[in-house]
Amino acid sequence: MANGSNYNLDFEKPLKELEKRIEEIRVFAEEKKIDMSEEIARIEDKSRKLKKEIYEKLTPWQKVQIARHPKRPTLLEYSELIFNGFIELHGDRLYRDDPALVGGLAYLDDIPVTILGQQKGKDTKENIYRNFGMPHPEGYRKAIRLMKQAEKFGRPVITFVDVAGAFPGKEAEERGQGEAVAKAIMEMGALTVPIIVVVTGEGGSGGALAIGTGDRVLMLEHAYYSVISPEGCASILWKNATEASKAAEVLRLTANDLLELEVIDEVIPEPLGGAHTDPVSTAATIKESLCHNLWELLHRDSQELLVMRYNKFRKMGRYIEE
Amino acid sequence: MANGSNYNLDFEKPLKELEKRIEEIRVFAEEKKIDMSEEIARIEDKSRKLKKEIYEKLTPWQKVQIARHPKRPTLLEYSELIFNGFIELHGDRLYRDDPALVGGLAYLDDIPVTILGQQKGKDTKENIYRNFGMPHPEGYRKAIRLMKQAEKFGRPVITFVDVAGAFPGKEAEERGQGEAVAKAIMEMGALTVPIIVVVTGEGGSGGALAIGTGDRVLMLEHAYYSVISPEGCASILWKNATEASKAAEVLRLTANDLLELEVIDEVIPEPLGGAHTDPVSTAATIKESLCHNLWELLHRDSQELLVMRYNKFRKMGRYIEE
Amino acid sequence: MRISDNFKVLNYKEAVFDLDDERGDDWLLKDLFRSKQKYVTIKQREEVDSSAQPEQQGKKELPDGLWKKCEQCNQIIYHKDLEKNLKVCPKCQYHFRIGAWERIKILVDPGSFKELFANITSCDPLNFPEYQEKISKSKKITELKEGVVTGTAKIGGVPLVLGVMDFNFIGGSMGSALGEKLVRLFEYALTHELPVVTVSAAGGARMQEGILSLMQMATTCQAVNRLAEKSILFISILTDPTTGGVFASFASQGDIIIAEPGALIGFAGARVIQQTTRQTLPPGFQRSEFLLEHGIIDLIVNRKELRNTLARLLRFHQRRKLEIS
Amino acid sequence: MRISDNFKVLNYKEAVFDLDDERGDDWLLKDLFRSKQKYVTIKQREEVDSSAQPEQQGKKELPDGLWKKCEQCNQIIYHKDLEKNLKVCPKCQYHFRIGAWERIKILVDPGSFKELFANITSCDPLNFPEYQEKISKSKKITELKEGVVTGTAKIGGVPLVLGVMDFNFIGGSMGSALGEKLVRLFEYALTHELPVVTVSAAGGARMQEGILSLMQMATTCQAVNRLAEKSILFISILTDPTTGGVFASFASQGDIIIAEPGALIGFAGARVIQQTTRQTLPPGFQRSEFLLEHGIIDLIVNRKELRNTLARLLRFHQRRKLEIS
Ligand SMILES: [Zn+2]
Ligand SMILES: [Zn+2]
Repeated sequence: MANGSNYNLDFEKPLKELEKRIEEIRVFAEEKKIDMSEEIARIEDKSRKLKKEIYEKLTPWQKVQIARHPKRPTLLEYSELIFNGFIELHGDRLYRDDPALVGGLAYLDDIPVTILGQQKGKDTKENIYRNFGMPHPEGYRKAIRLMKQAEKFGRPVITFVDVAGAFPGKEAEERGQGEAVAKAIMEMGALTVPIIVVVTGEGGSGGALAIGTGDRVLMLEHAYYSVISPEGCASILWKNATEASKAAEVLRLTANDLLELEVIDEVIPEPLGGAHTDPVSTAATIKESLCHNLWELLHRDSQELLVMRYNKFRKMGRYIEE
Repeated sequence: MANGSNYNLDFEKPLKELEKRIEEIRVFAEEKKIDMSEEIARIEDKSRKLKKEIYEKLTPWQKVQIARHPKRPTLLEYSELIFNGFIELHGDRLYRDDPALVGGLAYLDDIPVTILGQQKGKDTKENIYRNFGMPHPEGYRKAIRLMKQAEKFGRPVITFVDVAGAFPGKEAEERGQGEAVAKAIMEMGALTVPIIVVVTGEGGSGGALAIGTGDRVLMLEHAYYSVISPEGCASILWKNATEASKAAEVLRLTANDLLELEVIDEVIPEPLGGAHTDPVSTAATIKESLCHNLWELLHRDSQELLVMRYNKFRKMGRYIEE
Repeated sequence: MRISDNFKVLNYKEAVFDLDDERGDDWLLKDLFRSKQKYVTIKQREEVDSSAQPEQQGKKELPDGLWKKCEQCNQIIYHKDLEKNLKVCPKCQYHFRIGAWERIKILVDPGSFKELFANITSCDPLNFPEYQEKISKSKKITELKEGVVTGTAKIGGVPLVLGVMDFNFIGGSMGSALGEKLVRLFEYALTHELPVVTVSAAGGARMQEGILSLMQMATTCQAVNRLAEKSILFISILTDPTTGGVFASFASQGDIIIAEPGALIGFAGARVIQQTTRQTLPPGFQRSEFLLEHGIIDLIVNRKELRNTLARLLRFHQRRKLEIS
Repeated sequence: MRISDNFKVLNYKEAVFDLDDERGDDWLLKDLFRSKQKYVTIKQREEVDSSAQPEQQGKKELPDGLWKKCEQCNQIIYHKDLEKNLKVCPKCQYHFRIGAWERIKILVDPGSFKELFANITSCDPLNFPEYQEKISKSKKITELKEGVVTGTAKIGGVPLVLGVMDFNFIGGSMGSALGEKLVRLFEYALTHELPVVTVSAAGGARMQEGILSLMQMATTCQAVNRLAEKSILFISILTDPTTGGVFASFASQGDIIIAEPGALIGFAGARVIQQTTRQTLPPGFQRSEFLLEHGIIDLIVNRKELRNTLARLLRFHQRRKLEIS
C-alpha cells in the first residue's frame, strides 16, 4: 500500500540506473559546457532496448507487480479518457454508497452506456476512503442497481475490474458479502443488454468475478486474474507467502494464460513500461477494443445475447468424462 | 405498552363491575350454601345486555383502544388458527432478519399462500425483541422478498396489518426506511399474483400501507387505519395529545368509515368484546372472508389483477375539477 | 395574473445544450442574468406551517423585499442579489426554499412550460376542522390552486412532463388533489412517452384528508410502476424539505434521484425520533449529504447546476434507434 | 462397492408424509431406526485438508469405530449411538460433518436415489503441483469420483434432483468437474421440471484449477438463473462448512436457504479477516445462527428434522393446477 513515488518495480532497476546515468551525464555536460549528446543518445538507445527486452519477457509475478502499480490508471481516469460526459451515480438504495465501487452514465463515442468498476485510491487518504478499492456488499449492490437501470433503458454495460480480492472484513460478512457477490453474478447472467468486462488491473477472485460475467471479457496485457492471490496460494502450497513469484507461475493468471484457457476474449496491449506510463494511449487502445466489441454485440438481440453468454461461461471447465 | 393483565378498557368499567359483583355473589352463595343462581342469572343477563349496548355504539377512540389491546391476536396466532402447516421464512437477504415483520408459507385450506405481517410481542420482553411490532427497513425488505418469491411460484399473498406506525428511529432512517416503504408499495402494485390485505389491529400510516396495497383490503370491525395516530393528530390540531379521542372522530379511521370511503372492501365482524376475547372464532370469520375473496381473485389472470388493482387505488381520492 | 406570464420579460438566450460542453457550471446563470434588465418580480410569500421549520421564525426582522438574512450563516443579502443567485446564499450556499413557479422558471427552457390539470383542486371529504380555511388561505398566499404545478415543458430542448410541489401550500402536503394531479401527469407521460421530472417539497401526507391522503402514496407509486414498465425515465428531485409520505412514495422511486444541498429528507421526523427513542441524532441527520452517504440518492446538485444536469440526463435517455448496419 | 449398495440393508418403513402430521420431529428417526437391526457400516474416513479445521486435530486420541469425542462438548459418545443420532451429539446437538452418501441416506426416500453424471471427474488442466496426487488420495479416501454426488431421488414422495457435496473430497472445493456436475444437474432439472436440492459442504474454489475453478461460480449461477426463469424451486442446504466461492455462488441463491445448526458459513475466512483488519470477531461469527440473524438464510433445521422439512417444502411447491370452476 505504498504510494506512487515510493513504488519501485524491482525488475526495472537496471533501467532506472541507466536513466540515472543519463541524467548525471546531462548535468555534467551542462556544467562543463561539453557536448555529450552522442553519448546520451547511445545510452538512451540502450535503455530503450533494455526496456523492450524486459517487457517482452515479463514473468507472471512481474506482471502482478505492474497490475498493482499505485499509479495504474483507475476507472475514474478511464471514465474521462475513454468516455464522454460521465455522470457518477451513487448508492445501493439500501444501506450506503460504497466509494470502492464507482459507476454512472457515459457515452462511448455516441452510444449511451453504463460504466462501473472498483475504484482504488491514488494516495493513502483516498485509499482509506475507498477501502483500497475493495467493495463492501453495498458496492456490489450498487453495481446491481446500475446494471438493472441500464437494462431498463436498454443501454450496454461496461465494467472495469481492478480489485485485490473480496474484502476480508467483519462488516462485509455481516452484511452478506457472499450473497451480494453471488447476486451480482446472477444478475449479470440474466441481463438483457450487452456487457463488456475489462480487467484493467488486479482480477482478484470473487471480488473481480462479481462484475466479471460479460459477453466479452477483455484484459489489459499486464493485468492478472486469479482465483487466489499469489501470496495466498504460496502460503497454502508452500506455507510461505514469499514464494508468491512461484505461485504466480503455477496459477496461470496472466492475460495470455487466460486467453489460452479461453476465459477471456482479447488481450489489450499496453504501452511499453505499462499502462501507468501512458494512460492516454492505454485508454485509446481500450476504447478501440470496446468499440469494435460493442459494435458486434449491438447486432444481437437480447435472447441471442443471453444464450451466447450462457454458453460462453458454460464451457469454461476442464474435466474428464470416463 | 402495558401488558395484557394491566390493560383495562375504560369503557368496560361498568361491565367489569357487574362481573365482579357476580363473582362476589358466587363466593357468598358458596360460603353460605345458599342458592343464588337466579340472582346470578339476572345479573349475567344484565351484563350481556350492557356489553352488547357498549359494543354497538363504540366510539372511534374506544375502537382504537381495542385495536391496541395487548391480547389482540397477532399474525403468529392467526398463522395457526387460520392456516395449516405454517413455515416461517427469515431474512431480507441483505442486512438482518426483522422480528417485527413475520412471514412464511402456509396453506389456506388446500391453497399454498404466502402470509406476512407486522408482529407485536405478547409481553415486554418480546415487545422489545420485536420492536413493538414496528419494522425496520429490513422488515419491509423481507416482505418484498417473500412477495416476489410468492409471485415466482404463482401463489397468492395474504398480508396482516397491525402496526402503530412507521418506526421513528435513527437506524431506520439511516437504512432508508422511506425508500423501503415506497419500494414495498411499488412491488405490491406490480405483483402478478392475488394479494389480500387484512387490517387486524392498528393500521398506522405508512407502516401499514407498506404492506397494504392489495386486490382486496379487509378490516376487522374494531381495527383502525389512519394517516396519523389520533394522538399525533390531536397534538397538531389542538396542541394537546389528550384530545386523541376527538381526533379519532375527525380522522374517520374506523372500519365502517373506511368502507364508506371505499378504501376497504369488507368489514370482518368481531365477537362481542373484541377479537381478543375469542381468537378462535375471530380466526374462523377471517378465514371465511379470506376464502371467498381469494376464490374470486383466483378466477382472474395476472393482467386483469394488475389492471383491477391499479384502478382500485387510482380512484381513492376526492377532489374538485373546476 | 400568473407569475408565469412574466416569463416573457426575461431575456433568455436560447440555450444551446451540448453534452460535451465545457463551459462549466456557470453558463446557465450567465445566460439567465446576462443583461441587467428587469427581473420578474415575485411577491414575498408568507411561510405557511412555519411550525415545521422553527429556525425560520426570526426572518421577518428585516424589511421585506430589500434585504434578507441567510437562515444558515446569518449573512445579510440584498434581495436582488439573492434573486440573481437563484435564492442561494452567495456566502454559504444555503438553498432558500422557493415556490413552484420560481422553480419552473429556473428549470425549463423559456416559454416552454404549458400547464396541465390546473383546474384540479382540493375538497374537504371528511369535513375536517379548519381544512377549508387552510385551503383558502394557501390559495391566496401562493396563488396556486393546489400544492403541485403540473405540465409539459422542455429542458435543454428535450420535451418532458414536470410536476413541481410548493411547500407553501399547506406544507407541501399530499392530499387527493395533489395525488390526482401527479398521477394524471404520470399517465400523460405514459401516453405521450415523455420523461418525467418531479420536484418535491413536502411535509408528508395531508392529515386533513385522513386515509384518503395516505392512499395517494399507493396511487402515485402505482403510476410510477407503469412508467417503469414502459421504461420511461423518471427523475425525482428532492428539495428542502421532502419528508413523510411523499418521500416514502413516488419521490424515493425515481430512476435517478437528485437532491439540492442541505435539504431535509427523511421519513420520520427528527423530533419524533428523539422523543420516542431518546437517541442523539448526528449533525446533518436526514440532510441530502446524509442520504447520499447512506446510498439513498444518486446526486447532490446545486440549484444553479440543476438545469444543466437535468438537460444532460434527459438527453442521455432520449430514445433513439441505434443505426446498425 | 458403493455405500449406496448398503441401502437395502436398512429396514425403512415407507414414510407416509402428511403435511398436517403432528407426530413431531422425531417421527423420521423413529421410522429410520425402529428396529434395532443391522445398520449400514460406514467406513471411518480420514479428514482431508484438516488444516482448515484445526479444532479437529485431536480427535484421533480415541480408538476409531468404537467411541468418538464430541468436537464441541468433548462428550465421549459410543459410535453406534452417534450413528443412530445421525451424527449429532446427543448431549450438545453438535452436528458432525458427514459424507455425501451418508447425507443422501438421511435425506431421500429409501431406494429412490439414482445417480447421474457419475463418470465426470477432475483433470489437471494447469499441471498444478501435487494436484493429481490430491485427487487420487481424495478418490481413495472418499470412494467418490468427485466432490459432489448428483442424481434424482424422492423426498416424501416428491421427485427431485439432488446434489450433495462431500467436504472430504479436497475440502469440498469447487473445480471444473464439480461445477459441471452441478450445472448438468440443474439443466436436468430444467428439462424434467424437477425441483432442485443441493447440500453444500465446501471450502471454496479449487485453487489447483486456477481461474477455471473461479469460473464455476459464474457457470453455476447462470444455471440457477435458468431455473429461476422457469420458476423451478431451488432449495439450498448449507452444512458445516460452506464458505468462499461456493457460498458466494449457487449456494446463497436458493429460493429457500436452510442451514444446519452451528455450521460455518461465510465468504472470507475468519483468520484472514483478523489478520487483515485486526478486528475482534464476535462469538458465533459466521455460524448459521449469525447468518439467520443477519437475514441471509431462511431457516436453521436440525439434521433429524431436515428430511421432514424438505418434504413439506417440496410438497408445498408441487405444481398443480388450481381447479377453478
Ligand atoms: Zn448563508
Ligand atoms: Zn457434544
